[in-house]
Amino acid sequence: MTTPAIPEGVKRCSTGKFALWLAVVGAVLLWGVYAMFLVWYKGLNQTGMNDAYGFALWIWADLTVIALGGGAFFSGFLTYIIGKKELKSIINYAVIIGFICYSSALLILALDIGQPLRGWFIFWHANVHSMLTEVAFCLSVYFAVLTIEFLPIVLENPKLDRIPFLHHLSHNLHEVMAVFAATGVFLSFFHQGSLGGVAGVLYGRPFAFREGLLIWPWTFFLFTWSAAAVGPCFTVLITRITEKVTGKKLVKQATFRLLAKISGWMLLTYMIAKIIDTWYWAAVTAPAKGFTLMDFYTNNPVYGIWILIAELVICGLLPAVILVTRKGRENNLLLMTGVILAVIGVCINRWVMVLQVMAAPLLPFQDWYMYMPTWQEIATTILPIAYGIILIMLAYRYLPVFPQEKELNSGS
Amino acid sequence: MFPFIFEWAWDIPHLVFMGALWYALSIIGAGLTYCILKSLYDTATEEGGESHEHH
Amino acid sequence: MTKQEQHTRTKRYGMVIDLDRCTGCGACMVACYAENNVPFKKNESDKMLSLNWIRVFKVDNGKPFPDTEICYIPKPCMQCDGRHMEGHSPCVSVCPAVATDYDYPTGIVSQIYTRCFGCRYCMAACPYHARKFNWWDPSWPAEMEKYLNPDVSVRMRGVVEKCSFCYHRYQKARDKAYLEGRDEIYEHEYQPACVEACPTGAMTFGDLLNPEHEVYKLSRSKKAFRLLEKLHTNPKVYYLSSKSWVRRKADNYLEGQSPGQQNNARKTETASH
Amino acid sequence: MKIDRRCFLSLVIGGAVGTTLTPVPWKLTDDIAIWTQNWPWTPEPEEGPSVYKKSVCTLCNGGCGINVRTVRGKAKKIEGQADYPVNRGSLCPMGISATQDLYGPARIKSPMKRAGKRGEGKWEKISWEEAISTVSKKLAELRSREKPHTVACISESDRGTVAYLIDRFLKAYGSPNFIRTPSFQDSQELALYLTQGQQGTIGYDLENSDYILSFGCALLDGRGNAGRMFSAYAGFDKKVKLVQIEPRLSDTASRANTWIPARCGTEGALALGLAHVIVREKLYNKDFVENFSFGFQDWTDEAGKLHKGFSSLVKEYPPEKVAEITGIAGSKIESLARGFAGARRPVAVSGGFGQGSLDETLAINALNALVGNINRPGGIAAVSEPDYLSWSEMKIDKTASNGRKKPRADEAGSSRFPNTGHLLYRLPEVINSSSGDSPIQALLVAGGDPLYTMPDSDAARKAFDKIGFIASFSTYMDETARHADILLPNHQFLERYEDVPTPAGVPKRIIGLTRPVVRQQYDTLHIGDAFIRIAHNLGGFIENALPWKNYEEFLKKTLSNQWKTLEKQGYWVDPEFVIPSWDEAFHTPSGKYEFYPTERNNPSGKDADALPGFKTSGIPGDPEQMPLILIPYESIRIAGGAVGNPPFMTKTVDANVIKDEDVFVELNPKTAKEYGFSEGDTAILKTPAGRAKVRVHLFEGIMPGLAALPEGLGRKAFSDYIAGKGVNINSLLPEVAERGSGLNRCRATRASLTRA
Repeated sequence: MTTPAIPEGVKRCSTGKFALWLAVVGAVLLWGVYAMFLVWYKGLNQTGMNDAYGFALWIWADLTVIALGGGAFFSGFLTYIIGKKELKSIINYAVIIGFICYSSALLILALDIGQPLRGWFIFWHANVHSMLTEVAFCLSVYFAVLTIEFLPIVLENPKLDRIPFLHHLSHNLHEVMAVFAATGVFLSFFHQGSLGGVAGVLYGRPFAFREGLLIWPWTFFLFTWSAAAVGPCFTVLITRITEKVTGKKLVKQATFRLLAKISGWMLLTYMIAKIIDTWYWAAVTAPAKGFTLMDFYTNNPVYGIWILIAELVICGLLPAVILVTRKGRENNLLLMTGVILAVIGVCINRWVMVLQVMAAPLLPFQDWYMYMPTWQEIATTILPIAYGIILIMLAYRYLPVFPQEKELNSGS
Repeated sequence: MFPFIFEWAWDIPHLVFMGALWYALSIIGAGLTYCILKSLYDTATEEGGESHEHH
Repeated sequence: MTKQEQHTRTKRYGMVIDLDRCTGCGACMVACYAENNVPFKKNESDKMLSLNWIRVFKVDNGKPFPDTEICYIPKPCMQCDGRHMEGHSPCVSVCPAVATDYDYPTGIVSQIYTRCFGCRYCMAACPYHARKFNWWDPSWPAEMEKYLNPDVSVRMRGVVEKCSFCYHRYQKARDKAYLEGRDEIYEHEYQPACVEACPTGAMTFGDLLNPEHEVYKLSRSKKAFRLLEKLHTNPKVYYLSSKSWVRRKADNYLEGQSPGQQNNARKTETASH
Repeated sequence: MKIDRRCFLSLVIGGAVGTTLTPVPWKLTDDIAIWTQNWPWTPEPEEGPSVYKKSVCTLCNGGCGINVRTVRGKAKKIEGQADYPVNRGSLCPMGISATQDLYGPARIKSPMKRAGKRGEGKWEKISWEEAISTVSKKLAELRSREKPHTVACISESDRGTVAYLIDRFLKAYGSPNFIRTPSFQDSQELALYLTQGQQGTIGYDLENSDYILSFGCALLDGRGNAGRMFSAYAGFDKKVKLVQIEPRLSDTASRANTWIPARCGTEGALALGLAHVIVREKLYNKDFVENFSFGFQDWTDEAGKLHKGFSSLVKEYPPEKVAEITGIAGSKIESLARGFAGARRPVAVSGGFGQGSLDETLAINALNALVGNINRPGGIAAVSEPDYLSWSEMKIDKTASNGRKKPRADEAGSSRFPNTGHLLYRLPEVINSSSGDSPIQALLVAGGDPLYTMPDSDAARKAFDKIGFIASFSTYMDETARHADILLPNHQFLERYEDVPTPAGVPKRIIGLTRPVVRQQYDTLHIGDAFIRIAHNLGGFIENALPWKNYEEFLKKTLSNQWKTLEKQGYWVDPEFVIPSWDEAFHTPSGKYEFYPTERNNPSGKDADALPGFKTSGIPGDPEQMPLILIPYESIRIAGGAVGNPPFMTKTVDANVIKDEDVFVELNPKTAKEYGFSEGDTAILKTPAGRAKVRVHLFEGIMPGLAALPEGLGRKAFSDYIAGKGVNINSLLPEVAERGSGLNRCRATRASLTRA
């Protein structure tokens, strides 16, 4: 008799049901994989990008998943460095979500570059002045850290755990996890920031350009901050979705509320900084280059001032206020509203900092540039979602992800 | 990553960037090496007969 | 140090385009295609998918018939000196792989096609859309490969390319001067294909720092201006126009601002260099 | 050996670590780097020393000197020849792109005969022997039936050795039908003959003029000789004034000092209005008008009949009246007239409204006469043919002489159009209206792409269908070649010898030499050789008329005096060419410049039909049904002639001219609003000659009520890089022949634009 693959003491659905769902999501995954190979084989002409849109949907997806994956580093920071022990019940899942986000980001990057076979030139011929170089280095090293953080969870699978070496390895990794987490926080700070820097340093693009501190534009800090603020929201959101889907309680309410509270304060402070930044940019930076604020929000079919209001108020200040107030956090509906709005807010921010930057005309005789992604781009952007779901399904089924699951569901 | 390319020149930004990079990499490397060695040691010092369990 | 020696050290090659003389014929574009092995497709009507190292824009003054005026603006790579005039051009500073570089001796922004891996960050950075991406594999139907210029390498799919001020011509001129024991190359020895092809003589090219070169005087003329000067990209492509409405098309102005003010600001910047 | 798990793991891990320490992965990554830099399908041009070769471009009749860079026998780049007396280094984008024509997909690679139906595009490769003998047999058969006059030959030029050779061949063969394709040259040559009594072309000394009054001539948009015009424009200093009269802000108009948007087709009236002011205010050159002109004042002929003079004619065109016709304010007309007459070296240039009617050309020419700027620097001069083509008259047989005496199939030189040399546009009507056999049995297309360039394409195609035998000598698979029965492809101009006499409009007498700068690429044959070989096949007098071994021998013998110079510098300037003074210049019946062209074909005998009065703009179509006026416009980036755009040229065309397959019709925003169109809308454009799907582009620079389409699009053949894009404007234009001259008088038509 071999060891069961499913962790002890938890209930999981039948293999048949599991396989069925796996097949459904797998079909979506295959569609994305097909599109991915099309792009690799035929080239980037398969996309809706053009010379005005060097960056488009993929880069947005990249920035967004990394911001949302920020839950991993920030929860790690809170758990291992600040010492918020309550978060131990969710840190495993945060790491898995982060792992999914970052691996997706790397996959999308591999698609997005015109010469994937030369992708390693970014390391080989590194230009240390480029924000993208900073991103590449920190991203890949941090992904290694995430993998290391993910490893002990994988090794806790009952079958693997039976192997003594792996058992010890898992244990020892856990022991020094704080070191890795600290390194991860350090790396995350820089790559989240340099992703913000990617747009902020573009002094030829008045819509994106920001003044800054030393070599880092304000967007550097805003991106790190917003990722730290919204990453945990995304972790909460995904965990709650997982609870809904599995029909089980996985993490204590208190943990959610704690995360939401921290997120809320982060978000509130971020929004204050962001609003000051926007005001300074609209009043000083852009006019110095001959632009008024409304130049960026008129004369085009999409980007009206609504997008700024949506980002700053509806998906910024509003969720921040919900999450910092006790009532907001304790009302389940309000909590989830706040979490979802915050996630949407960061998606809008990343969209604006990528797509609207490309869209806004610079020379007075040019028009707004519009862009429509092709199905190949959309499919390859959905691909990571399908991959993420599959990985979560596998992790949930075979790994002891939620230490409180047994305790919380013992009644049923 | 490596100062192998022909136009490479060491300057302050390079030192800062590469310094931070190698610092992070060495911590990760040291941590991993420690874990692996420790685990090997732990495995070896445990009850001896376990190494051929599945054969 | 004598003036002559100074020029041997550092040049800032630049272009002056007289918009009053440009008829919009497109010879510069075609000469560039031929010189630089720029590929083509069956449908080139989407200009954002069309490889053009220099593109001529048709701009009008917006006035109704019969007060309408049009002006053509040829736009190659601006070969920006960047903020602070030290080669920190928008694109060079962002390239993660040093695939585009600012050549200090000439001020020309290069592109190393074999090193570019196609991240397109430089395209996002360039406010002039001077950078073009090879979305497709280049192909030359029938026997058109025969006309390809051996001095310029053919680009592959997935890399960025752009105007190089025909740098290969500079190299040739430099080699020739070296063989003849000269330190200096003559003004006429190094001229980009577009300038050479301009049938109305609207384009002038040379060293902006050399008082003997025509561009030196022209770039300092009252009629001279550059595109989007307020971004402080410091382009080395200057334009001349006697029409104020054309000047207004070259940069963004807030209400009440006029092109004149800007020009003075730029002059001091140039002078301080 | 037993491999347990630990051993296996150690092996794998050890192996992996070991491999990273070897050079293998580094070598592999390096290989990948190199590999991605050298895809096998990314071409690597062969290096070698550059050799520059001088030649002359013949893609259009402009005749610009070129300098071709070749490397290892391959043409790489075409530049203007700096010292060439026509274009002086300037070259249009079409000329620069000619390497694409040379190596491009439009080339016909060998002689072929039709394998399917006409125009189906199915061909069978044949040998040159078969091709030559097929044509010879057809021609011999027509001659044996005493029908040599049913053979016609279409050519783009009637000058130089190739045209001479073909004409000589036709003479010996017995056909009067050497037909030159129409151009603005026709009316200018006719006007020159009628006013100055000289055969030749009008040379405009634009380089030395200080006031150029262009009646819609698309000087900077590619008309006539783009390279030369660009170089002239480059030389203009601030004192030179360029005035452009046309209803659309063309590139020429945009570069002009003054743009006069006169109504479409009223250029002649404006010229008369200007003349009115000049005469009224006595601003004309009295010496010239009084001593060297005829018909300025009213005059009495030998029979004692009183005729109206030019000064009486222009009395009928006071500024107020002309203002009403043209839409240009009277005061503006007056100031324009004063400016023109007051300039030191003014010149009025015709050639705007299509090929130009004779009336219009005469009226414009009269302005040059009024200011006395004829045969003066900065003015106009008659340029007669150089005399190097003076081979002895040949003997011809009876069949040939009978055939020669037959009237031309295009009715040029007939009693209807006695002074006109060529009237290709008459051909469709003549053929389509003939009962029984077509008056043309065999057509040799030696140049041009008539099926593309002729107005009313449907009628032209119908006529061509009636012609039993069509041979095309075209280098490229153009529309006419597609409809031919047999193809005898000529060398591309970069592969062949040819002399290029002074291009029309240039006031000099020169010969340029087109010569092979690369070896011939395909199984083609010089058109001159093809005719010589056909002549030799036909034998007898025809063979004797073309006694040369090949074209090259004929060319060298013809130009034996100039050959050395031509070889060396690529061109030869006639040192003996002097522009005669006024007392020697005019060979009209009166011996003077004739304001009243007495030789003009004038069946009615009325003064009003002899003098160039303004009748009507004559735009065909019913204004009720078709409220708009459609005009073609020339674009320097779209070749409108026989040779279609190479890919480079099309690549330069803006997205509001061609988008995907659609062409944009330019409309004034006011007009667009009136008819409910906005930018980019799809619409159906209807004219009396045809209909087409177009898209709408709003342009402030076009007169309200007009619609404009570019020339050179809508090709059905050539290459995939131009065929199928847009609409052939010629197919929308009805043919409107001028009474008396037969010339196409109007390249505009009424049109309607409706939603698609």
